[in-house]
Amino acid sequence: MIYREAGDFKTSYRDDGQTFPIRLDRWGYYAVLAVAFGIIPFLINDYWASAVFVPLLIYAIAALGLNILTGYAGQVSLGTGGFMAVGAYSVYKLMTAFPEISIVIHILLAGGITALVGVLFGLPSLRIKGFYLAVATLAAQFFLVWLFNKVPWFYNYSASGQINAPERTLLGHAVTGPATSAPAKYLICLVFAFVLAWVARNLTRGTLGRKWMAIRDMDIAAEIIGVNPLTAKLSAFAVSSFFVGIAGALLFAVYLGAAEVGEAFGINKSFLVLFMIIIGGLGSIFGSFAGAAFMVLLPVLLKNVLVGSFGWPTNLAAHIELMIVGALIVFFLIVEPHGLARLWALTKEKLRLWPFPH
Amino acid sequence: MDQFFFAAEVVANGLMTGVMYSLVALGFVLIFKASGVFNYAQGVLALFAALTLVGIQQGQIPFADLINAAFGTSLHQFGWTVPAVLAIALTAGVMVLLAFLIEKLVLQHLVGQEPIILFMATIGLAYFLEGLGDVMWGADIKTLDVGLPQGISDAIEGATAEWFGYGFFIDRLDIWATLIAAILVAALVAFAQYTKQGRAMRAVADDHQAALSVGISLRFIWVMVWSIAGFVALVAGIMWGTKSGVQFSLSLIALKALPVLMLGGFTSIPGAIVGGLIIGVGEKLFEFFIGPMVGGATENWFAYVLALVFLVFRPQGLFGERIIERV
Amino acid sequence: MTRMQTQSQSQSQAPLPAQDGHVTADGRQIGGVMMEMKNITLRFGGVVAIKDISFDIRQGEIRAIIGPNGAGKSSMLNVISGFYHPQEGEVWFKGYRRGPMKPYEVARLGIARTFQNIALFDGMSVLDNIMTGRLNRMKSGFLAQALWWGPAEREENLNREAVEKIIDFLEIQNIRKTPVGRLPYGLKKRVELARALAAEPQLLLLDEPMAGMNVEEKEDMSRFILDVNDEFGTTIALIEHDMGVVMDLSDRVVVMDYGRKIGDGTPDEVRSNQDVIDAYLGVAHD
Amino acid sequence: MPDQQAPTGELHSVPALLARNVARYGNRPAYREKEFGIWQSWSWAEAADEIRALALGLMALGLKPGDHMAIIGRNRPAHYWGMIAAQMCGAVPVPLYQDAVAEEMAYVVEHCGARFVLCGDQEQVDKVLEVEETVKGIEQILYTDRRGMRKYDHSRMNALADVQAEGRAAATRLGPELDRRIAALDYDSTCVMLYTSGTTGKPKGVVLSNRNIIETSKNTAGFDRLTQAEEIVAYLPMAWVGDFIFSVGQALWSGFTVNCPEGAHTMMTDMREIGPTYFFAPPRVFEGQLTTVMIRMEDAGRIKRWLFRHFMEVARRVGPALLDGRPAGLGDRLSYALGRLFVYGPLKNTLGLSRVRVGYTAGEAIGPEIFDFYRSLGINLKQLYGQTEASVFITQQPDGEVRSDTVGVPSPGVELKIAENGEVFYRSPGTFVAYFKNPESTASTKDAEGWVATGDAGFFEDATGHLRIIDRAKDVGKMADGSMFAPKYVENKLKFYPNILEAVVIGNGRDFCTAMINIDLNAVGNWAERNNIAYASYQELAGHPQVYATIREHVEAVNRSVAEDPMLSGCQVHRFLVLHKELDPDDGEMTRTRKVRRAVINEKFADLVAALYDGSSSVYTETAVTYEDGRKGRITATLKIEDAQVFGEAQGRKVAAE
Repeated sequence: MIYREAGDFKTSYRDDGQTFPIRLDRWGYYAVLAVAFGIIPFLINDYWASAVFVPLLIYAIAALGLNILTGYAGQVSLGTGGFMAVGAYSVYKLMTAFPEISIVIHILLAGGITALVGVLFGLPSLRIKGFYLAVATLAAQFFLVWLFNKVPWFYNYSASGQINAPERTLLGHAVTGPATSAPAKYLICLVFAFVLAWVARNLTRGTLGRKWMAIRDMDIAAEIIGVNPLTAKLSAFAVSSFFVGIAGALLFAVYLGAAEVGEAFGINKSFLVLFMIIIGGLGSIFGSFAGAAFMVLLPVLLKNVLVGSFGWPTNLAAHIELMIVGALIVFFLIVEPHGLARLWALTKEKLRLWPFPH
Repeated sequence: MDQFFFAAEVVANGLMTGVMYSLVALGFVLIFKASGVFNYAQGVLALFAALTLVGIQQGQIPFADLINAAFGTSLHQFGWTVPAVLAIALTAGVMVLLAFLIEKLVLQHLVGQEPIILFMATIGLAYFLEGLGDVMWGADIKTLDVGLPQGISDAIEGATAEWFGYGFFIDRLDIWATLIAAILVAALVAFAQYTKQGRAMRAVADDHQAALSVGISLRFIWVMVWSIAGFVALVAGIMWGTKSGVQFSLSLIALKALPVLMLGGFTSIPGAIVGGLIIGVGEKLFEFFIGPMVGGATENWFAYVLALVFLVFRPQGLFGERIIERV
Repeated sequence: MTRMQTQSQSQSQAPLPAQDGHVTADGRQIGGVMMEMKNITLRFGGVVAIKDISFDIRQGEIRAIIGPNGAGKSSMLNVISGFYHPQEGEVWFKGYRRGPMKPYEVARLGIARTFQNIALFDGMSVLDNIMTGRLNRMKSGFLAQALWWGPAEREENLNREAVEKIIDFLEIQNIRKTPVGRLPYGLKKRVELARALAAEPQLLLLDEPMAGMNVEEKEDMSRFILDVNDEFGTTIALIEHDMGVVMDLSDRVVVMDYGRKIGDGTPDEVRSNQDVIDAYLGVAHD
Repeated sequence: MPDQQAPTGELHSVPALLARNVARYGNRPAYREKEFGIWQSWSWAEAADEIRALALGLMALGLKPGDHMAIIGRNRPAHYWGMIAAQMCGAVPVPLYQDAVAEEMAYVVEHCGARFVLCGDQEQVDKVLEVEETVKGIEQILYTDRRGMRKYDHSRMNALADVQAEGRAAATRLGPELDRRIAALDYDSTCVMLYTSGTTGKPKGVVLSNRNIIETSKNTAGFDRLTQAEEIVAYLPMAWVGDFIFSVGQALWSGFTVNCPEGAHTMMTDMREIGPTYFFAPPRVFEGQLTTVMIRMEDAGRIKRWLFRHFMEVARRVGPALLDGRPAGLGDRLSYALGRLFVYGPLKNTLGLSRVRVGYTAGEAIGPEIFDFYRSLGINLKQLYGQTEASVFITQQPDGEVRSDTVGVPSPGVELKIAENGEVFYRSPGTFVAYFKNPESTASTKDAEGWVATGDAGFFEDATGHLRIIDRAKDVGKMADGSMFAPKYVENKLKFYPNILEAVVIGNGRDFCTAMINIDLNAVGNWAERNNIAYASYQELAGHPQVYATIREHVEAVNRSVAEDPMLSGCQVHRFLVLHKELDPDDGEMTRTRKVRRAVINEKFADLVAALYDGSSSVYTETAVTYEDGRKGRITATLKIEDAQVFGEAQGRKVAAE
């Protein structure tokens, strides 16, 4: 309906291969960026930052990571929480060990370290497939959590066993620690999310992405046309973990500020992120964001309705939320197993064909 | 010498825990064989069963909190208590009903989806049931007592002390649990092997189409296996519940069934049993020997790592069929 | 297209033996031996799938392996493609003995194949599927890809160009961006062929390319196979149980039955071979 | 570009225009072609370079001034270049219909004595080789698409690319000679020769000079203010004069871009991608599009269908007024704006017509409903009237004076006069030089003062000064009772119904009119599907009682409207039948431009005609057909004949007739 594509033709493969080949989509994309970078930072307050935007962006990064592994490379992982913990503790150790070095470097390094750990736990994927692998990744989840719990070195022998993010500044603004302003939190997460999403898009559109998808869709055929499963799978684990690690680092350093591995990075985190990509849509960058948004906004909404409007006790609300989330996931899987991304795509198709049905 | 007896005692305890694992794992296997669904919710089923049991037994009013919140009432108890046996029977009924609902509302609509989707669905289901259980019966930790004997068995301690000069500490509950579990396992195996429904179930497991063509009703089979799984969950719930109180962690313990399955293979009943025992003994021994050196609590992960390492060398599990790759 | 040819030539590690090269009736150059199977025997546990078979494939020819169902054709193809490793016998490719290799290593030698029951990547578009055929020609580094820098993008577009030529060649322009999942059987087969061609293979293996096709589709496919061999000079080895089609297509035919080789030669020679006739009683018409 | 001749002041030849465009629009796109998934583009400079290389190559192969070069293939830049290159060498390009069967091709090639033939692909080459068995004199065969050509004997056969390479190599050697030949071209040298698929007899070669083409292009480009910014899609047969004027004449004069689709099967998508600003199509294309629109809307949901119907109603009311800049109420403007958002905009977009600034239809009368449909969408669709002998343009409609029943005012530079028998005569700078090797028909068509008979009957409306065409002059006959018989007029009315593809009305010198009807398989088939009516073949569907019923309704509706015009009310259709096969150029029943050949049909279907008048209710018939692959065959059928209700005083006469 809103699409006017006549006269929007491509004279080079470059134009044809771009991320948003349709003019209107391109404009929409730029508009969103403009709002995200140009407007929100000036309006945002602490509530919106901590309730919606910051977690949304951070989880979007994690979802991107898991989506690369599960959605694109077809390797199911239930260890996301554990890997986020790796990111968090790496960044903590780095921050405290080298206070003078820029936090950004630390966060990136944390991602790198997580990538290594990811590869390590990814090795079995060469032999194990499907559920077996999914369950195997639980080993990562439980082992890592246990590890950070049991080895005091990781939390610098603090009595509480917690880790606390010291204040670090970027361009003169505090981005970690209690003194951090809402816009600062938002912007640093936004920048990371934006850049990483862009990288994810680039990787998935090109050679590596095709290798991953080939492995996902039919590993034997992939191998026979010349894809080396070892490098393909491990690279997926590495990249995925890098993203997840950064998400973990940001979650701890920027969002939570203080964390106890058990409850911050428990198995539930793994499932949370998994749900994000299921509901958002496997194998879709947009889906990662949509899913994150959904899973972040839903509780906020329910809380506002149940507690805010009805004034029910929070714990009851929490349980009902649990039910609703569960039900919604089942519902989604039944009506659209391919998630919001697919719904979006279908709507777009309809709009492009309007007024014709097909 | 004592060291040896310690070890022996640990093994004994491990075996008993193992039987419990097997019990939960059986639930998985049944459902997986019959409907190809990898039922993550099995653990939560156990939790739910236990909660329901306690609730009925203590005459709680279901959804009390919700009702109170909604209408400002303050209901809590019916003011009666239900005898254990009846309560168990009722709970079993509830589980069957649940099985029916699950088939009707979820599985039916997911026929033909990829396994991974079904798996996800059961995770969603798990969330739902957990929430439901809490909303129905309240989230506080409950003590479950259906009259199973508890505490260290003096008889065994005495006897062993007499024979080896070393008294084995073994909880009566564990013994009972082991016995009941063993019986249940035996019963299930017998059921699967010798009854009409059992054979139908295995037929479905082997080949859906074929089973359908010989006039077996898939839906019936599914409801049945889920009911059985529910019942198994109930028993497991009773055991764990009695042992360590009814609380969320219960569903996590049930997660242990996963590595058990990986060892045993998703489709093998004996696999589930043996796997359970191996894990049970393995983690206890590991905790006993290695635990102290690394700060303990290794049960949290040992099972998974063991399974993982094991799988790397034998991807199809202990009893799983060999996977031949074809093109 | 010529460009593609020269490329694939330049890859060949060993100069081909020039001897006993000849020219076919329709003017195609048949060169020396490209691949040679020496006394191949393949077992699965106790079952003997292939028993002591030897034959060769010449540069530029269309070589068919035929036989009734269960004759061991597929196993043979899997041996050639390196997916199975024979317990006995030697596989020689372009003057080198080929030891046990990983399938993807074989692919990098310039051997591509299609599958009897289509093995496309259903989650990807036709274009992407065909692009996967060129993965081994993509050399740009990780960072370049991550940032979609010059090299990565240039490479992408160059390969796209090559792929588009194949799309044009196989006349599948109008389904370029369709997800393969939605395509009818016949087109899927064609896309699979395209994917194999995209690798610019020196040896192309076709596993029952006509299986499950109607007459028109078979005609199309035959035309394409001939064109491929003709335009790119690709050496083709195909297995097929539909004798009729094969005879029109191939330069030389190996006939298998119960894992044994019961005939080898030009279509006419094979046709007149008594064992073959016996083996084919009843199946000749399918 | 090395060695490029300077633009000459006098724009008296196509090559001169090309040179001018290089100088003026050097880097603007001149040609685009959808190939390998994207639109390959050539700027004027690049195109000129290619063309020159080709010309040099042709010279190297021995193309001499005065030679004829036949060109057979789909619309591709290379083929347009071929035509221009041929002119540069002083030769005459002769584009042929690519779907012509070998015999037709043989006649033309022999008649013009082509030494060179440029073929699109293997298929065309094979035809030419077949032709060569009978026709001598073809010396060089060139082909554009290499596919499958490797095995052919190349002793006198070359790929276009190779010819160009050779030309580039020979640039220094042959360059000067080429420039001499280009310089030698003037306003009177032949620009192109086009064969008219005359409605009767063998095709005639119409010789058009540079003056014809360039003057016409200049005038008409001015008429519609065409600029270098226009985009056109070249998809109509290259052998048709219209395509030559639009894609060569006007394109080079105005310097706009010619876009060639990937192939027939991707036409619609390619059209949509390009979104032409200047668009020409014969009525049947618009009919076809409208039909598909309607069919696709049938499957739409209730809301969409309602929106569509509602806003199309609004459009019919308001659209034309807005388009012609006439005043319209605020409410109307508002709902029209809404309509543009919900229906017209998207619709034009999916049809690829969003950007059309000037659109033309011609060749036959277009149905008012169809015409108004497009107009009401806000597409500036206009009618023109013309023919090959006039380099297309005789009359055309100025913006704002557009009506479906007229063909507009004389194009700039065209004089018109109407003979007493109503036949239209014209004289213009576009008037053709002569019929090739055919002085007598030249004389019979074009008199000493240069007046040319159009063969169509028509008259000027006093009010508007617009020309109205009734029918082919020779087809306008008299019925037994002396009243006027204008079959085309009725046929067009019939064809305006989507279900009816073709109609042939008979009745000259008879008591009453009858009709043979071709159903539109597309529309009727879809209708059958939706009402799940099973049918095995075209023939079966055509004979289906419900189909007959529908067609009868259409016929009677037409009768009602014909009855309104006292002059023509005699032409109402009393009896009709639905033909068992589609009228087909391959069977000679129509021209390549899909004009009905009455003589052929009357003779071929004599038995049917007889049955139509002897009152019988069904007739058994046997017909020769040619299949796509050229094989001949016979089909047999028993056709029902039905009566249709007639109106006005015709009713009485009908009774009398029976």
